[in-house]
Amino acid sequence: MDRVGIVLISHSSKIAEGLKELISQVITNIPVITAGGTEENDIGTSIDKIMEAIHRADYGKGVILFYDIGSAKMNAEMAIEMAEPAEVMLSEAPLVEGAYVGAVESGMGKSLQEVYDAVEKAF
Amino acid sequence: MDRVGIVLISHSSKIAEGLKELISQVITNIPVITAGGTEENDIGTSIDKIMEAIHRADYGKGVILFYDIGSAKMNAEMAIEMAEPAEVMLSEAPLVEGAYVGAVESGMGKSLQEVYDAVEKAF
Amino acid sequence: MELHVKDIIQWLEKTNEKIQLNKDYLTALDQAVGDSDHGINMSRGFHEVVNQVKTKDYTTVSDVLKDTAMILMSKVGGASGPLFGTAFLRFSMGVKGIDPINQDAFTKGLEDALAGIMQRGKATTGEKTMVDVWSPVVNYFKVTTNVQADEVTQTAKQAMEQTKEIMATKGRASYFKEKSIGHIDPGAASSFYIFEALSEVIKGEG
Amino acid sequence: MELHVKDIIQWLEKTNEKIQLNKDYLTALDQAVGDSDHGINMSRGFHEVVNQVKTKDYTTVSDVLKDTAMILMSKVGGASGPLFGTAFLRFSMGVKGIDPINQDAFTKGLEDALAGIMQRGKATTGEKTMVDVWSPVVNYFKVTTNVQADEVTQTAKQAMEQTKEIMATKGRASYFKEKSIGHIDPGAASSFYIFEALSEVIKGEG
Ligand SMILES: Nc1ncnc2c1ncn2[C@@H]1O[C@H](COP(=O)(O)OP(=O)(O)O)[C@@H](O)[C@H]1O
Ligand SMILES: Nc1ncnc2c1ncn2[C@@H]1O[C@H](COP(=O)(O)OP(=O)(O)O)[C@@H](O)[C@H]1O
Ligand SMILES: [Mg+2]
Ligand SMILES: [Mg+2]
Ligand SMILES: [Mg+2]
Ligand SMILES: [Mg+2]
Repeated sequence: MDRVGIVLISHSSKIAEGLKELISQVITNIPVITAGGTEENDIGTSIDKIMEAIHRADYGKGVILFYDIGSAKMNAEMAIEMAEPAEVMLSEAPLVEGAYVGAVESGMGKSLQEVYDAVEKAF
Repeated sequence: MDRVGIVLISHSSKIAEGLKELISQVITNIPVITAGGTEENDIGTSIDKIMEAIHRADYGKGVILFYDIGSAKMNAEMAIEMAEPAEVMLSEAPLVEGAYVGAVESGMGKSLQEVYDAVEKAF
Repeated sequence: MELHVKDIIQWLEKTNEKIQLNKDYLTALDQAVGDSDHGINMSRGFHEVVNQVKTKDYTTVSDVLKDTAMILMSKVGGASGPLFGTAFLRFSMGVKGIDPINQDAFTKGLEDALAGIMQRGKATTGEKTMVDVWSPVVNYFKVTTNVQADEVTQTAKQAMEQTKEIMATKGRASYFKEKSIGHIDPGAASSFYIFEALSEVIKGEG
Repeated sequence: MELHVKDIIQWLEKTNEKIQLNKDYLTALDQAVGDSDHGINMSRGFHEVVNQVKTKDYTTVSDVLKDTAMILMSKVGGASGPLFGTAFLRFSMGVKGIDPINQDAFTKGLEDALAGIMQRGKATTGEKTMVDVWSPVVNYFKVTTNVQADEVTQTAKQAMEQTKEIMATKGRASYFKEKSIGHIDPGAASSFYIFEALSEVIKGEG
C-alpha cells in the first residue's frame, strides 16, 4: 500500500467507523485507520489511540489526520509531536467531507502535500 | 420541546447515530433525529427516512437539516418539498461541525432563521 | 407512435430486464468513478417498480409514471434515486390528462423529465452524467417528425459512449477529476437501457 | 520553600483527594457550558496518577512530574488532558536537574507550565479557561519574595470565581457565547484545586 494514510479522529467511535465504511465503499487501496472515542470508547479522544493510528496508517508515504471538534485537535497535535518520525499533516477541513476528498486523492497516488493541498482547496 | 429540531442526514447510519450521541452529551432539550443510511441501513440515504425524521423533529419551531456528501443533498431537497407544511431549512455546513453548532444554538432557544444564520456564520 | 398504459408498463418491464441483466456491469462502471452501487441501486428500484406496477389497475399513463417516480425515489438510495424519480414525476405531470400519448405528448414528457433532472442535479450537459444521454435523446424527439426506433437506440448509445471522454464535474465521479476520463458514466449507461427499452416498445407497437 | 520528591507526591495526592471529592461539582460546572465530563475526566486522570506514582521510586521531582504529565495526557480524554499534560511536562522540563526545588525553580516550572497551556490551547487570559487561574497564580509567584500558602489559595480562588464574569472564547464553552457568562469555568475550578493542594503542601512544609 504505497499510499498516503488517512487517520479519522472523532469524539465518537461510531462516527469514525461509519466514515471508514463510507470511504471504503469508494477507495480500497489506501490505509484508513480510525481513532474514535476515549480508551473506554466513551465520547472523547485519546492521544494513545491517535498515536497508534498514525503508526498503523503509515506506509512510508506519510499520514494525514482529520478531526471533528475542539479538543480532538489538541490531542492530535500532541500525538503528532510524540509520533515522530512519521511524516504527518493535520487537516483543518471538516471531518467527514474532508476525509472523503483526502481518501480519493490518496487513492490516486498523490503525495502527502498534494493530498493536503487538494483537501484545503476543496473547503 | 419548544426548540428548533435538528435532522442529521448521513450516508452512514453509524455516523448519524454517533453524532447524535456527541450532541446529546451537550444538549438534551432539543429534538435531534437521525436519518442515516438506506432503508436497509446500507451506505446511502433515503427520502422516506428523511421525511420521517423531519416530522419527528418538528415541534412547531421548524427544523434544520444537515447532510454529509453529494446525493444526500438531493434526497434532502426532495424530502423537504414533500414534507410540507413543516418549516424546514437545509444547511450547507459540514455535517458534524455544523450540526454541533446548530444544536447549541437551538438549545439556547433561537429561532430557525437564527440557528441557520449562526451555523452559516461559523463556517 | 401511440403509447397506452400497457405500453408504458412494457417499457418499464423491458427496462427492468435490461437493468437486472446488466446489474454487475453498472456496478463495475460505478466502481471506476464512484461507490460501486449503481447496479444495486437501479436493480432494487426497477425491480420494485415492476412488482408494484403489475399489481395495480391503471387508467392513465400519467398514473403509471407517477407511481414509478415515487418508487424510484424511495427505493434507489443513491443520487440516481431523486434524479430518475424527479424525471418520471415531471414526465407524469407533463402528460397528465393525455391518453394514449402520441409523439408530441411523449416529447413534452421527456423534455419536462430532462428539465427535472437538470434542476434536481444542478447539472447541464458535458458534466458526465445521465444528462448527457437524456439531452440528445430529447433533442432527437424534438427535431424528428417521425421517430424511428433504431435511431432512438443509436442516439442514446452514442451519447452514452461519449461520456467516456468527459471529465466529471457533478456527482461522486467529480472527486476523481481528470481520472474520471476514460470511463462510461454509470447513470448514462442505465439511461441508455431506459431508451433502448423504449425503442423496443416503439418498434413492437409501430 | 523547598520541595522534595515526597512533597510533590503529596501535592498530587492532595489534588487527587480534592478532585475525587468534587468530581460531581466539576461535572455540574461542565454541564452548564460543556459536555458534562470534566469531573469524570479529571477524576480518572488523577486517580491513575496517584496510583502509578505511589508504586515507583523517584529520585527527582522532574521525573515525578513527567510521569504525571504522560498519565494525564493518556487518561483524561477531554481538552483538559493535553492541557494539564502539557503543563506538567513543561514543568518537569523546567525543573530538570534541580533537586529539591526552591521557590525560584518552582516559579520557573510554573511559568513554563502556563506557557505550555497557552501554546497548546492557543489561549490567552480573559477567554474563560484554566489560563485565567494559572496566570494570576504564576504572577503571584513571580512578584512575591516569600510565597505565603494562604495567599496562593486566595489568588487561585479569586481568579476561579472571576471566570464567572467572562464570556468563553475557547473550548466547548465558546459555542455558548454570551450564555457562557455566569458560570465558573470547569478547568478553572480544577486548577484551583491543584493550587489549593499546593498551598497545603507549602503550609505543611513551611
Ligand atoms: N448532480 C447530478 N446531476 C445529474 N446526474 C447526476 C448527478 N450526480 C450523480 N448523477 C448521476 O447519478 C449516477 C450515480 O448514481 P448512483 O451510483 O446510483 O448514486 P451515488 O452516486 O449516490 O452512489 C451518476 O453516474 C450520474 O449519472
Ligand atoms: N483552547 C483551550 N485553552 C485553554 N484551556 C482550554 C481550552 N479548551 C478547553 N480548555 C479548558 O478545558 C476545560 C474543559 O475540560 P474537559 O471538560 O475535560 O474537556 P472537553 O471540553 O474536551 O470535554 C475548560 O473548562 C477549560 O478550562
Ligand atoms: Mg454510486
Ligand atoms: Mg451510493
Ligand atoms: Mg468537558
Ligand atoms: Mg469532553
